[in-house]
Amino acid sequence: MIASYVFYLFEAVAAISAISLIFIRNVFYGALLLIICLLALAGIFVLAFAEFIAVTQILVYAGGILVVILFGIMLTTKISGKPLVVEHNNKFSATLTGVTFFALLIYALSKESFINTPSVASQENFNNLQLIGIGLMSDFVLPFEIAGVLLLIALVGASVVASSVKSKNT
Amino acid sequence: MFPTEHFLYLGALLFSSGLIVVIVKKNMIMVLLGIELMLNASNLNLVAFNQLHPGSVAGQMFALFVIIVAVCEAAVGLAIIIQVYRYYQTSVPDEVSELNG
Amino acid sequence: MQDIALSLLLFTPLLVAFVVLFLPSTAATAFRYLTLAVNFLQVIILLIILRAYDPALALQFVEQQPWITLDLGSWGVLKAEYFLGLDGLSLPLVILSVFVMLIATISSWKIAKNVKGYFALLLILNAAIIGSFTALDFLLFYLFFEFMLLPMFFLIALWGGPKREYASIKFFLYTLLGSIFILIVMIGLYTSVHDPSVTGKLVHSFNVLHMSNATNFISNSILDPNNVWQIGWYTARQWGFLLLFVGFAIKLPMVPFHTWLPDAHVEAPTPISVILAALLLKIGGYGLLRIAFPIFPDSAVYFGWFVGLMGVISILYGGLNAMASKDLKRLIAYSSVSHMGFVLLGVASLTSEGVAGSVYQMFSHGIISAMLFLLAGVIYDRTGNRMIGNYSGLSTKMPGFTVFVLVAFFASMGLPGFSGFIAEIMVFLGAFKSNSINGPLHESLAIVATLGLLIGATYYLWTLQRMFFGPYNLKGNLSGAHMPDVNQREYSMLLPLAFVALFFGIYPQPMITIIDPFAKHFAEFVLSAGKSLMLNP
Amino acid sequence: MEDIQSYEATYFTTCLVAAVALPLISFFLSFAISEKYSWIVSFSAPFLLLLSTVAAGFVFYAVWNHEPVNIQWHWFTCAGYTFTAGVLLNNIAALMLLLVTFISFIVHSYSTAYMAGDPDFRQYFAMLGFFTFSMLGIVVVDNLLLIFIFWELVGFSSYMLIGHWREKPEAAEAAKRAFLINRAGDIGFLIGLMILWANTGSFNLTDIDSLSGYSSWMTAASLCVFCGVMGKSAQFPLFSWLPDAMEGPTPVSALIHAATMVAAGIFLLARVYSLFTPPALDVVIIIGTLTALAGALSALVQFDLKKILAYSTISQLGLMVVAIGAGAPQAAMLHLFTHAFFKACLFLGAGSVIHSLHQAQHQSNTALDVQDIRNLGGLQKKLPFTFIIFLLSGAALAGVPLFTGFLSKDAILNSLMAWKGSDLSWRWLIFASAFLVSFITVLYTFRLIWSVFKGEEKVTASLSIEEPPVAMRVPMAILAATSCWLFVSWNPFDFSGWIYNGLTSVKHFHFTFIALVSAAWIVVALIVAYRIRERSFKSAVLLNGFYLDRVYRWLIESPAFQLALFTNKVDKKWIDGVLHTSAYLQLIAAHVTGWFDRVLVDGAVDGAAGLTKGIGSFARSFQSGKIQLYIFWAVFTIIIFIIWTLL
Amino acid sequence: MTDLKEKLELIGMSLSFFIPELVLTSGILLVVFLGLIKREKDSLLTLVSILIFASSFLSIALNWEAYATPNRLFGGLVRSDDFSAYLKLLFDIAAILSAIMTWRKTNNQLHLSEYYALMMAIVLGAHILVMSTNLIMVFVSLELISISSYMLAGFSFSKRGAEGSLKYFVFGSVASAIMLYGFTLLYGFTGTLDFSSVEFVQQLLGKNSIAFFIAALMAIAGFLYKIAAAPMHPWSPDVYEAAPMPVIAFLSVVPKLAGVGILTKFILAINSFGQSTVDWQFLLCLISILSLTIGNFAALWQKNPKRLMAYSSIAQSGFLLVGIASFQQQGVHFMLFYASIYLLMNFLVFSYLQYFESFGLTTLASFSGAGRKFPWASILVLVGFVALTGLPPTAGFTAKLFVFTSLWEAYQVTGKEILLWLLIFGLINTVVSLFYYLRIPYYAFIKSGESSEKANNLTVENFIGLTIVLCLLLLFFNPGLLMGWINKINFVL
Repeated sequence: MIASYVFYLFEAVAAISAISLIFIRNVFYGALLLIICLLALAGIFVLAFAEFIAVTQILVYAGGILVVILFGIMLTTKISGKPLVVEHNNKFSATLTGVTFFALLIYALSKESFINTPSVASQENFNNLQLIGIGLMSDFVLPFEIAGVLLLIALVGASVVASSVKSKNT
Repeated sequence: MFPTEHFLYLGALLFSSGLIVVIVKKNMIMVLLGIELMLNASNLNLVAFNQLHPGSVAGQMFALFVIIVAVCEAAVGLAIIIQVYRYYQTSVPDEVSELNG
Repeated sequence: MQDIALSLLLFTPLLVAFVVLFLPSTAATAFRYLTLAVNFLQVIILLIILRAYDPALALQFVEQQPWITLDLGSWGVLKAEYFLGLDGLSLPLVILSVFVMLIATISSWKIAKNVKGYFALLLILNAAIIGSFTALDFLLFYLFFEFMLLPMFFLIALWGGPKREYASIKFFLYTLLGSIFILIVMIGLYTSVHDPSVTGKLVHSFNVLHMSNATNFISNSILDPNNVWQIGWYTARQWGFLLLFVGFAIKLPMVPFHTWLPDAHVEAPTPISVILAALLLKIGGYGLLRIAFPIFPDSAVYFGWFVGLMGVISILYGGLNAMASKDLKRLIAYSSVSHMGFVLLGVASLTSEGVAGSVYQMFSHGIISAMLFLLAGVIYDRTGNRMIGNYSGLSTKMPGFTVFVLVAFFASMGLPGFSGFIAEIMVFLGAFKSNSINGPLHESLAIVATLGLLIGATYYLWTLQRMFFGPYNLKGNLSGAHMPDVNQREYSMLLPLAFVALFFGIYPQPMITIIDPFAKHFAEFVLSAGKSLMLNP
Repeated sequence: MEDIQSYEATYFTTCLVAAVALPLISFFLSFAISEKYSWIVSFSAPFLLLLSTVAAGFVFYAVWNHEPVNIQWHWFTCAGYTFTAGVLLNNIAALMLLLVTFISFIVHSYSTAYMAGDPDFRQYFAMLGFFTFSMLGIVVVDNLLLIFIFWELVGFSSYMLIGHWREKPEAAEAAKRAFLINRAGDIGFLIGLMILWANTGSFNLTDIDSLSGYSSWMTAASLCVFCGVMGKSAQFPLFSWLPDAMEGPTPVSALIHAATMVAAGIFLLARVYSLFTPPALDVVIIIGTLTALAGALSALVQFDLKKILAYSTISQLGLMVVAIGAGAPQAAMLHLFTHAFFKACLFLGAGSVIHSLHQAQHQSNTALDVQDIRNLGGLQKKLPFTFIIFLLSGAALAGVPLFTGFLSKDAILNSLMAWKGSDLSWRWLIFASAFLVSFITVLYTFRLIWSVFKGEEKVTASLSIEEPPVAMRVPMAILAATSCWLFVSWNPFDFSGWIYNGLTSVKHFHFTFIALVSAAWIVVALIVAYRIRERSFKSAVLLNGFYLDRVYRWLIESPAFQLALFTNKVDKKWIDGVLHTSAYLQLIAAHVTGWFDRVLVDGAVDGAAGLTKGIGSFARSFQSGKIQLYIFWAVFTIIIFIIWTLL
Repeated sequence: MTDLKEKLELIGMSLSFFIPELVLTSGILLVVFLGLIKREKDSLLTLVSILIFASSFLSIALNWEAYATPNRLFGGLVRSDDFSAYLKLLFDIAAILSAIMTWRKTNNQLHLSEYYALMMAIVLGAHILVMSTNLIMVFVSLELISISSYMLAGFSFSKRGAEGSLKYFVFGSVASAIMLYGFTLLYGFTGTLDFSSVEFVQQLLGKNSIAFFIAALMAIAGFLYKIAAAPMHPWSPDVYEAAPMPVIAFLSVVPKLAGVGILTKFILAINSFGQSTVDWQFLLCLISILSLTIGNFAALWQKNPKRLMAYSSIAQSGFLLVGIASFQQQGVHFMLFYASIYLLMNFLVFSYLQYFESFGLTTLASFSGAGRKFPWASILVLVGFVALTGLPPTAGFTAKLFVFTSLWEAYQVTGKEILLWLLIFGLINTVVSLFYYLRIPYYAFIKSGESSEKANNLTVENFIGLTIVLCLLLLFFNPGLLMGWINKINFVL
């Protein structure tokens, strides 16, 4: 019972933060809103028996990406006391697409019915963590390796791109 | 457990708002945030659907890889943004439009 | 010799073209003489062919080698052949091509700019033209058909007049559009036609002869005569015919697809307009006779009246336009439109007179229009101006030239004694007779078409009156231009043409013996097959 | 026996070929001979024509009143039908053959003097030879297709000869008009051929003769052929070219536009007479009558010496056509025969007048229009010989008894008499008008001769004029001699002489009183003519030949030309316009997408390209370079896809 | 835990089919390492990477049979079959050619080692993408391609280069996010990530739900972005204009063909053997008509050869899709043929564009009179453009003939009007494309520029160009050489 309150609370938080991200005009606040949203999602993950994902979410996103993003903000904005304000453009087209798309998705999904057979109990006696661990090493080793390559390439490339000297511009 | 639809609706919301953010914001960092939002919508779906298949972790696994990829994207994206900023002295996407026609 | 004659005819120019490409571009005269040599060689080969040619037989000098054989798995086998042959339709046109190409080379003698490229292109064009007149495999024909475009494009665009770029692009656009229509039908045809000679497996053949035989169509394929595949207003076969018709009519050219012709002619250098008028236009007529009509006889009978009507319209419309045009070359170009209208009329009549007439018309128009353009070129060489209004009384200064002009003009307006007359009279007879043998045309078409003769006479005589009679003077900025009479080189081009036009006007038998069997067979086949197929569904 | 026959055959053939081919040879010769030896032509051409005349004489002797000769050579085979080139010589053809060669010879020899010193001397004779050749072709050949061919060829040579003096713009104009009007007629002829081909599948005259029964297509065909005749022998309403054709040299007028070519129509009618059905014949006779009257009336008011003769020719041709329509081709042929001689003679006479006056002018360089009879008069003293010539041939033209003209006209009147039937009908009108025509004929002939030779001299008084050289006088004399009645038949009041009987097999009807009446009629006419000799009739309508030229210009030429201009506009504006409309679309698209200047700068190679570029600019207008808009468009399209599928 | 052992053994066994990929992976490391130790030896790096690509090529080509037989590897995440093997060969050839182009670049490529590393990563991603049968694999390998391409696009290290890669990045990430969302939904509906598996298809059989359509469409959108087909095309012109010439040549072939390959597999899966209630054929026809139109018509205006080629490549993807749209085995074969020819034509043109660029011919107008100055180059590039237009006697014509034949056959089978329209439309587009394809030759031959001295004809470009041209001609006169091989490929889902 409590769980459901918590679940819907998380949902509400995520939804609100996501929507307010649209209207927020300050990059810092935007980043913070995203963090809130992600944390709420992590909570939802936990409630959906995906603890590992939840943890990764918190660690990688909140800890990783957001820090990087904040660095990005620092680097791409002149730090001068006043908060840097973000203008909006293409408001009409954005709302048009976004709202229509949302409506379509809701309409379509509402027509779907997903059998919710498995009971809480059946979920309990699985150890997701173990399954994931084995999976990464057996079934999903290939994507795992590719992901490794991907990370390597991203690292190498990003370093080159970011460090490319400005004198070379034409 | 909670009805899958409720996960999905939230996912749809996140996705759409992410899309709006991408289109609307006049700051590339914000655009990046929007993209992250969209990716997370997918994650939510994956996790939600994975509930329906106890014993298989395919969905969660997928979510895991999504997160990894998201990290790479964010890193590369920021690198590119910074590079652009070096040349253009701006982080407003519209002002970066020398290439057109 | 028998079995490689056509290949020789076809590949000699190609080979020499490559030789020319690899020679240093300083050897200008060498190119000229090489090309001339090729032409003479072709003449010799042609003479040998003519000695061996037997009008009684249908198809001769056949060369049939497998070219592309491709297994398409579930769709059977795609089979295209290197398939050449001569019959009563192609031989006259081949003769024409060889002859006119020789003339064109002579008249290109004075080309000074980038001689190497010019003659290389000329040789390639030569090969392509011969090829498209002899190919009996649709893919091969299409290859040559397309292969003419680029050389022509560059010949006009590089050695042409002031507006050459516009003209060349227009030419290219139109012709490519036409060839696209043809391509669509070609795809449809080869997918729905199988090669009867191969049993057991399904072989899609490009062979035009197979396509012309209704029994070779795979049953229930889109273009199968026994299968009504309705698309919009017409059946697929009728659409196919229409597409082919338009594709070739653009080349012919038929009103309203003709506007590329005047521009191309006006801008092209003299030898190129000669080739354009004498040979390229004929490929349109050739395509109709070789491909469109035999393959879709039912649609041909169904749309025959329409084809005839368009022919008549072209005759009158072209004539009227010629009457109104102030530029000599433009006038001649429009007269070509008018004359090619006769070809349409004759073909549509589906009588052996009419068909023979239209083939004969193609030949004679080839000769006469070549002559006309050469004459226009003579003037252009002298003054660099083609405006009729700027000249008068030339006959006093250039009597020899005037004689040729008289010959050419009267030949072109169908004066008896010149080949044009024989052609036109036969077309008229056929067109008028068509209805009585329940062919597609109504008598009135033939009667209306006769007005074309009057119009033709009008604009030619008027031009004579304006340019050649009356007191001599040159208006505009040309006053005081030096106007010498025709020189040796020009004589050497004009005399043979005049002679040929005269000879085949007085004694058509040699040509007719070649054409007649084809015409007879064609008319009977298309009419009967068409009627029977139309009854089927 | 056979060998004799075969010998005769070959002999005959050679004569025939010689007769026809020699003029052609003269044509080639005159071309081949170089400028500075042109004097040779003045001997070679008449000599060759003489030979051909002699050969024609032999042929005539062999054919006249014998079985018709029909020799055929294979020409070409097409569509299973063998087109033969053959000759069909019966009496008509033989007579015509002789006539043409003879008069052509006369004119040749006359021209040697008349055209002396002309820069295009050789070409003149060449074309004269060519004309003779093609005329002979018409005469001898045995099928309509070949007739049509030579028919066109005489048209061509007449074009060349009318336009002989190229520097004269009027000459060029007249030549063009003559050819075009003839062509118009010939198109009718051509259609006739088509009808014939579609129905009988043959052009042979013999096949046509064997036709029986009156079917509608025969009427159509015969009327179409008659169109050709109307063009060639200047019938109403296509006669306006003949007076203009007088721009040509006078001998040419004598040969082509009086004696032979214009008569070819009559000959053709006689040749294919059996094709004509009664309704067709009625049309023919009406046209003929109109022509005869119109020609006669116009001749009455002309001032130009040659034009008078031209119009008189028209009216005489009209009479012949009337005879054909009345079912008496033989009468028509008879008149053709006689008319050929005296009209040629008249022309040559006129030529000699003009020639001598020109000579005189050249000595004392005064400029006057020597053809205008208002300037002439009283030349009898200075040109007595010419006067005699005029008198004789004029009498023949007027149909004075004891002259050939009287007899041939009498034959026509007789045929009309028989044709009109006993009870009153419109046919009586035709009959009467024939008399009227012969009356007017007298008037204008008298007026012509009187105003040229009688009265007192006007402007010419000062000039010293002498007769033309012998080379011109002898031919005139010969022709004048032939206007004596004996030439036609021994009895001056019975036309059924050797020719007439040779031309018809039917027992000839002859009303003697017609001869007497017409004789009296002529006398009356002469008296009247004398009384009104000083009066000159004025009528603009008649003077300009009923303004037919203008009618053509209004009804045909200018509309045709407007049409031509219109089509030209269509070509430029619309058909290319279909391509170029796109140019506008392109502009619009350019405005819409704000790429105006680039469109113009870039300069569409073509309208179609322009259109494509119009679309292109539209497509590219999404390529604004703003990445967020890219995304918007992409997603938006996807949404459209989805909604499309939803609906 | 026994099954785990089996799994590991299976994985070990699968590695034997992974030699090319392993080669590439190790190649990446090697190149990066080389880059670390010595910076100057550019030619050495080029040589090494060419060798790596070549060895990957050879390892497939030499034991073709092994790769040709279908084989589910790594527990069914990927399947190596001849379809994918053939495409892999194309990727490697393209990589080799672009490496040569890079070597021919006059102004030296900066950061060469990373450059080649990225290139290899893309090839690796492409290899795996065309093999993969699992949505995870698709996503990951696609991202590998994308992310590497973002960076590679910016490797001109110029202002515009940065902009190009930014646009590429933003558009690409959004596109892949959309695709990913679609994947997740598909996963939800079918309960499996293996889209080639039976249950996947079974779940979709006769599934008439809009959600499914949306999901599939979103997934396809991601592939379309890789193919640069409408409506996911707008990034390509800007990116192409900014990127260095070899990179364009590379990007216009490898990711495109990879995308086409995976799209073929995917669409046939969701079409579930025609049982699907959605008319995917119609959709494909629509997309390809759109791409043809946008590509061809927009190209007409371009003044910059690179942009022109970008639009042309959009149109070309339209033609590639035509082959798929027929939904027939043979159609796929023809698509492969077209892809091979496209590779040749594209590299012919691009290598010459780079060659001309090195002489400062960067706008169409600047090509005036090039025909006099570089006669050979101009003639050869003319052939390339003629081939792209699809005129005989070049294999470009044969390829078009083939794809349209498949279209006709499809029309004959299904009788869908849209196919006929696509046929007519595509062919008419050929005429339109003529306008811009012939523009460079038009300037080169017809416009007369300042007549300068003839350039040297004996260049590597001319050699390669001549070879490619000969191939194009040869394949026109005897397409059996290639088609015979392709026809052996039996495409199974």
